[in-house]
Amino acid sequence: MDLTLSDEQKLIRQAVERFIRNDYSFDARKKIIGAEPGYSTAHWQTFAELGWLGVPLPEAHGGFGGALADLLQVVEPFGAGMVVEPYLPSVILAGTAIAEGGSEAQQAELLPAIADGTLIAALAHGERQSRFNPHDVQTSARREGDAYLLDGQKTVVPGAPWAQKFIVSARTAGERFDAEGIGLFVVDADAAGLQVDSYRTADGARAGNVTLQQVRVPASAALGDPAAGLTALTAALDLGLAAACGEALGAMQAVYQRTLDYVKTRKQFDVPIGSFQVIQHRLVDMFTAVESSRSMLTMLAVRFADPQERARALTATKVHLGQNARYVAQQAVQLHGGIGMTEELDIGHYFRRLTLFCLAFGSTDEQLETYAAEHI
Amino acid sequence: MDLTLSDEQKLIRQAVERFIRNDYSFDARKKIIGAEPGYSTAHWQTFAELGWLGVPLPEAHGGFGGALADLLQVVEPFGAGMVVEPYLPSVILAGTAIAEGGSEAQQAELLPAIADGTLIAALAHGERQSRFNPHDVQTSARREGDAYLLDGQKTVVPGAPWAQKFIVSARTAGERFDAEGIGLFVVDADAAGLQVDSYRTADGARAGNVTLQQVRVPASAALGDPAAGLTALTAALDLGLAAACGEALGAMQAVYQRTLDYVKTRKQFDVPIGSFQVIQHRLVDMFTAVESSRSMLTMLAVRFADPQERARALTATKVHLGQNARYVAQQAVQLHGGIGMTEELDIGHYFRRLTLFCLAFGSTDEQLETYAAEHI
Amino acid sequence: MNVDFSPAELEFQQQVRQWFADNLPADLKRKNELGKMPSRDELVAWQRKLNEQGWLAPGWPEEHGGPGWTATQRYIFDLERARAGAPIGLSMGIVMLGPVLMAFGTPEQKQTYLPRILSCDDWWCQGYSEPGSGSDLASLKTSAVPDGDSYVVNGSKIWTTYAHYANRMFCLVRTSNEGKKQAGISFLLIDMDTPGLEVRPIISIDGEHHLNEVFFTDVRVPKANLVGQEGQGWTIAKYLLTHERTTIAGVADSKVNLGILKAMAAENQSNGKPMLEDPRIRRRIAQVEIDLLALEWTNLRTLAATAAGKAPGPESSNLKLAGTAVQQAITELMVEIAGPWAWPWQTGDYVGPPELAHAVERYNFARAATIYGGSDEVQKNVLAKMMLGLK
Amino acid sequence: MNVDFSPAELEFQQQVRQWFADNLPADLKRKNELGKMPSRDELVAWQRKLNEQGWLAPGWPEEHGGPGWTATQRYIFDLERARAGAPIGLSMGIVMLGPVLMAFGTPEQKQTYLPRILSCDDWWCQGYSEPGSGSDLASLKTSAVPDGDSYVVNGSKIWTTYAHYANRMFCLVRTSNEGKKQAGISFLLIDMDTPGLEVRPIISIDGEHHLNEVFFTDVRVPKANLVGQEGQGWTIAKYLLTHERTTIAGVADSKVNLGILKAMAAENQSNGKPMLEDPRIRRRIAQVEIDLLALEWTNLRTLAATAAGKAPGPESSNLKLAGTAVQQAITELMVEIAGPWAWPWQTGDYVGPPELAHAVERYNFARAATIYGGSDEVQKNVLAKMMLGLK
Repeated sequence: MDLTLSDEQKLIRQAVERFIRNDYSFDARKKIIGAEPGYSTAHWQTFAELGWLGVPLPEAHGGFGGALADLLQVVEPFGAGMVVEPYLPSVILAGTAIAEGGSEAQQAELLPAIADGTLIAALAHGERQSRFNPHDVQTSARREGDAYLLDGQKTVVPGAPWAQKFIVSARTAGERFDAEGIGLFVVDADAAGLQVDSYRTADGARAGNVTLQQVRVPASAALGDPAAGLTALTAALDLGLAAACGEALGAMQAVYQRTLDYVKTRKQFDVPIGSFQVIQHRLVDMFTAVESSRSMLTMLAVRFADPQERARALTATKVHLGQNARYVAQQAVQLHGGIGMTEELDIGHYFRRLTLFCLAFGSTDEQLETYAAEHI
Repeated sequence: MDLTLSDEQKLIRQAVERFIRNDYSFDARKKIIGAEPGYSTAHWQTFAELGWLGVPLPEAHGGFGGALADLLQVVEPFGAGMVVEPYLPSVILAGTAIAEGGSEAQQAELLPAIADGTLIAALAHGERQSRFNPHDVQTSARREGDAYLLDGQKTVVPGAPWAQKFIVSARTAGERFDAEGIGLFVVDADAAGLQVDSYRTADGARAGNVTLQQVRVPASAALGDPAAGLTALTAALDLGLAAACGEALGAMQAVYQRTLDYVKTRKQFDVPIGSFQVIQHRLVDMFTAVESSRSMLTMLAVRFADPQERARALTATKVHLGQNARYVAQQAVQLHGGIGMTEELDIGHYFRRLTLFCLAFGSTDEQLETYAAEHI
Repeated sequence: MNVDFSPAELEFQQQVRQWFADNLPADLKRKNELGKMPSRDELVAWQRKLNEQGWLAPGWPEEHGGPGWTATQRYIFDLERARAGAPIGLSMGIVMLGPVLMAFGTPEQKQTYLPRILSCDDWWCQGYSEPGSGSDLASLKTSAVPDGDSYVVNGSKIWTTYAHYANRMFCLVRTSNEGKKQAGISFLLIDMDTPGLEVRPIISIDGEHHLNEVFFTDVRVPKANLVGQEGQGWTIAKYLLTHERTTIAGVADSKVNLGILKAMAAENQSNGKPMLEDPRIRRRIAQVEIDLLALEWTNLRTLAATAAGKAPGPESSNLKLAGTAVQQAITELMVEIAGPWAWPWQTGDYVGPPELAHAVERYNFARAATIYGGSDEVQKNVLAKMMLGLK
Repeated sequence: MNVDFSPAELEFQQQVRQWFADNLPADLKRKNELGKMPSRDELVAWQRKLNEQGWLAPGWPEEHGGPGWTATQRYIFDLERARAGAPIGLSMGIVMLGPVLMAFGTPEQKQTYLPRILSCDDWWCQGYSEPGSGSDLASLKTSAVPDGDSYVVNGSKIWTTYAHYANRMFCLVRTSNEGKKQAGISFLLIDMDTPGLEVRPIISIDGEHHLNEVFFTDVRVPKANLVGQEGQGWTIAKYLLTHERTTIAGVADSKVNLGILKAMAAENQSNGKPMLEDPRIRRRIAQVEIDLLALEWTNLRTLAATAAGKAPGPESSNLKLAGTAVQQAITELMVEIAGPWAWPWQTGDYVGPPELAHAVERYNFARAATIYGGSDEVQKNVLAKMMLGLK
């Protein structure tokens, strides 16, 4: 039994951690998100040069072919730094959808560009009514000769303002909730009839609603079978959730550590508040929450590749990290007191990011329900 | 707005409290439950003489005609004393079933005897498979001429070993879960074909399983309509639950107070453990749990008589008291440490009694589910 | 036992309900539903309307322009205010300073300031907390040094709610470093436009500007602005803390917000069905509703004790603890309902369903409830000491 | 990363599994399923069988008659032991005294006692706690005064598990009142049949006799029974506390008990359906199962660190905290499933479904898990100090 990192994993982790430490301080990040376009193209270029954008992508197409355990070495420090660059939207979500659903030609065209940072793509699958259910697709793709006409609205698409291409889920057949009949289509951001309404998101990044009105794409824009896109979509969402858990662990560790440091120095009634027993026990509970989350993610990294185990392991991980992230984030604010409630300090930003994590890909509580229904 | 007790309520409460203080110490109780028959016939006589056995029963039949607010003045101190005498089984459950379901003649025959303590009755409605659902009746009552033949088994009947008469729910028509077709029958404990298997219960009292094999009762043994007994049964269970909540509040208050006293005197590391902040906050949470439960019971006392409000108010009360009773009982044991784990001290007995309360008439969690389904 | 309101109280309730129905502006109501703060002008206009009716300061006696209501009437008024969808309003002058001046102020101070609170000509903010003082309020350092007819104030205050709207501040300052730290504190009234006083905004994690830092550099304050005696500041502050507050639990507003939560769940779908039909959501709403019901009756019990003449004690700590827990639980459920619509940040009403778009802001802001006004931890310390006798 | 067991380990696992299948008596298995303690004779017979196989003391090195297993093998063994339905057994001699004697005992002490532990000719109990000492172990008062070749012991011990089964006790006694209270403590071996020693039963709230008080009145103990030096008792006790324990989290048994819980839910109905089909029950089981999965992997991480040569630290506090929480949650759910069948008390198997009839006993007994062996509160104090550096 060996749960230590490989040398390769250690190297990449150290590199990402070094980047966060040196180039992605809270103040540096604040400048990035306060200006346009809302992420750093320079950093993105760095990520590409250091090979990080290729970690989960296939070796045949410019990637590293990494397993989840490799990917976690990138996303955990990213979570600790609250990185806003579109790693999850472009590399993980769109990248996986293409790698899992696309033909060799499509992969060869798109993946190297994602890996070298020249292409930012985004996965547009959510809709006004769908919440986190990828089956609930009302956007339609109607075949017309050699083309498809796409109609509908995709909502809350992370990275949308920056995307040059969207991977859009749309129904080619069947009824609203059917698993069959969903296709994934590669659509240029500047396609006629496509409009992006962009906004900031609570975690400091950006997203948008993508409206498609009679958007015409060639039939070749379908990633694989235009009626069987759900497999690739699910694979993308699975890896997306796993990576989000990794980011959350990084953020939890960071916010726990800051809280621990704070209670050691912050004085009230002439003593550090860390000398109060209720504060001490609270910190112990936070520590336990972080370490237990790390254990669960270790489990996930081991089991993720096993198709028999993946869904169960992933659901359990989301439940556990969601519950612990909520606790750690809330207590971090509580123990920081007033200063934890301000925009000025990083604590509140971790809080917002972890709040969204608790919802991402299905809320903690929804995932618990899923586990109860399907996995006990 | 006036939430204070009436003079009459104060008098009865003081009398019950005085009885518990003077005659129902933990040691005195231990003697009672350790010997046969497992309750004190002398105390039972006292209860009768002081009028307590008549509190919830109709004035026309030897009772006091009291409202829930009156009954609470009896059962709260009873809960604090962990009284094992069959007040709930005989007076509240069987008494209410008779008062709500019986004819004038049946009431006139049975209720004065319950009120003066000469008759102990027990409500036998649960079955092996029914849990707390009074609709789930498999015991049958088959009409044969002027009689009914009862067959089936009634399980976990509180007070069964002491009962001279049972009020038995049995199906005269319909299928297992039907609300219609359930009758209530008055059956003598010494009826041929009736067997009681008695046992002690975790809360120090006694109960039994009642097996009925071809037990013949006259048709006049049916309380009211033999196909519509559920109304009276429900009324009995409603008042039973309300009274159980009152007992639980009394027990919670007592166990909280003992824990508070204990942490002030028990020393560890040369100081009273009540000087540790985590212990202090735990006591505050226990205090809040008790006071909040008292508030809920105040609400119930006000709303119980309103048929539109009763079910909702009762369910909410059970949920709230159940959640708080669990917390208070667990923490009382935890804060007492080893000594709280022993038979010798009263703490563990309160713990067991409150554990059963959490289950009584449908568990806390089941009641929350009911509230969610029917009352929001 | 009797919790029914008397016929006179019921009539009063009807009167209040009708007045709100007739007078509350629709846009103010809408902002309140979304958990958004009205603008200064909106609030002043609304509070002046309340004052015309004589209802702006429910807790004030008639001699000072209040309605002279009983505790029960104040409870009813707050119930109806919330039910109507009206904001609580900014209450520093009304709830905090008013009672202080009535108890400790000179005749001149009362005459000058009380009417201006009611007319909304003065907007008061509270200068208690300082950087570093937190829950240990008595450790405050802002100094007021006598110099002729004035005090010269130096130091800074923090977490000053709506200081950027206020023209006056009442604050605690240190006039002596001798003896116990509580003994050297005085209660001072300061004009916000005094030279040397500077207000800097603090943005909260809901993205809004509620709070400020206030800096004093040689700010000269007339000695006539001292309330009570020099060194009496701590006594005055404590007087306010134990001052009866029938509405600290926030029951009325939580009931309204629970209704909003249910509406959100009814109007939004999951898997093609209204979320309010989902047993999972119903169970969580049920839990909050039951907790709120218990809280309501704890509040009623306290009110009944007050009505029966019992002096209010540390029960307000208990009510605040339970009340804020319910408030936070409601906002947390709003975020759960929002789901993907929790992402858009401060997009106002133009992206997604507006209630959902504001859910995260409300959840974030509600975190303050267990920090300000004495954190949960401090409240429990108080209860352990005062009610349980644990030292 | 690799959590697979090696081929040799997998073969070991198979061997252990097969041995348990061949050797575990059915009635012992059944008692264990019901959470009941076997009798002394049953346990001795079973432990002797294990010892014949060389597996009674998994943590002992080969030179003292142990199997000399790695931490991973011990983990696997415990996994299979639990899966087979075998009880943990009484481990005071094996887990506690054995390692102490190996580290601190004289050659004579090792030679005398270690073989008798393995042969089950000696049954040891532990005399640490005293009335009043609780979690503040160092405050113990039982005195051992030198007198010729003996110590004369006076005082009493409490919470002595299975003292009524034991023929020997290792205990902490006070040999000096000088200096720090920890410094005057010594580690002494006492025969239970020594004159002046009396054992009185304590009945626990599960209705069973697990615990005892032990009274010493002028009990003469040969000085040869001192382990280590006079005054070294505290060091020895602490050595045991930080002694690596791969199984303190109780993962293996909790997995088995979770399986029993599911079977209980599958076999019992509510509203005519197996309770295991009720989403409410499923959700609660899911919560425990997920918590247990996380615990299992925390345990594996600790094990991997041990295997990689890292000295075990205060992680055992963490594992105990989380492990006992899961144990209590499982028994609490058993009570929920039991419903009305929670009422019958100690009726054995003759009333109602036996698993359900024992549910309350198990729940009651499980409360001890967060009290004994360092309460939750003490564990958190330890973690705050040792891991987080909070003082």
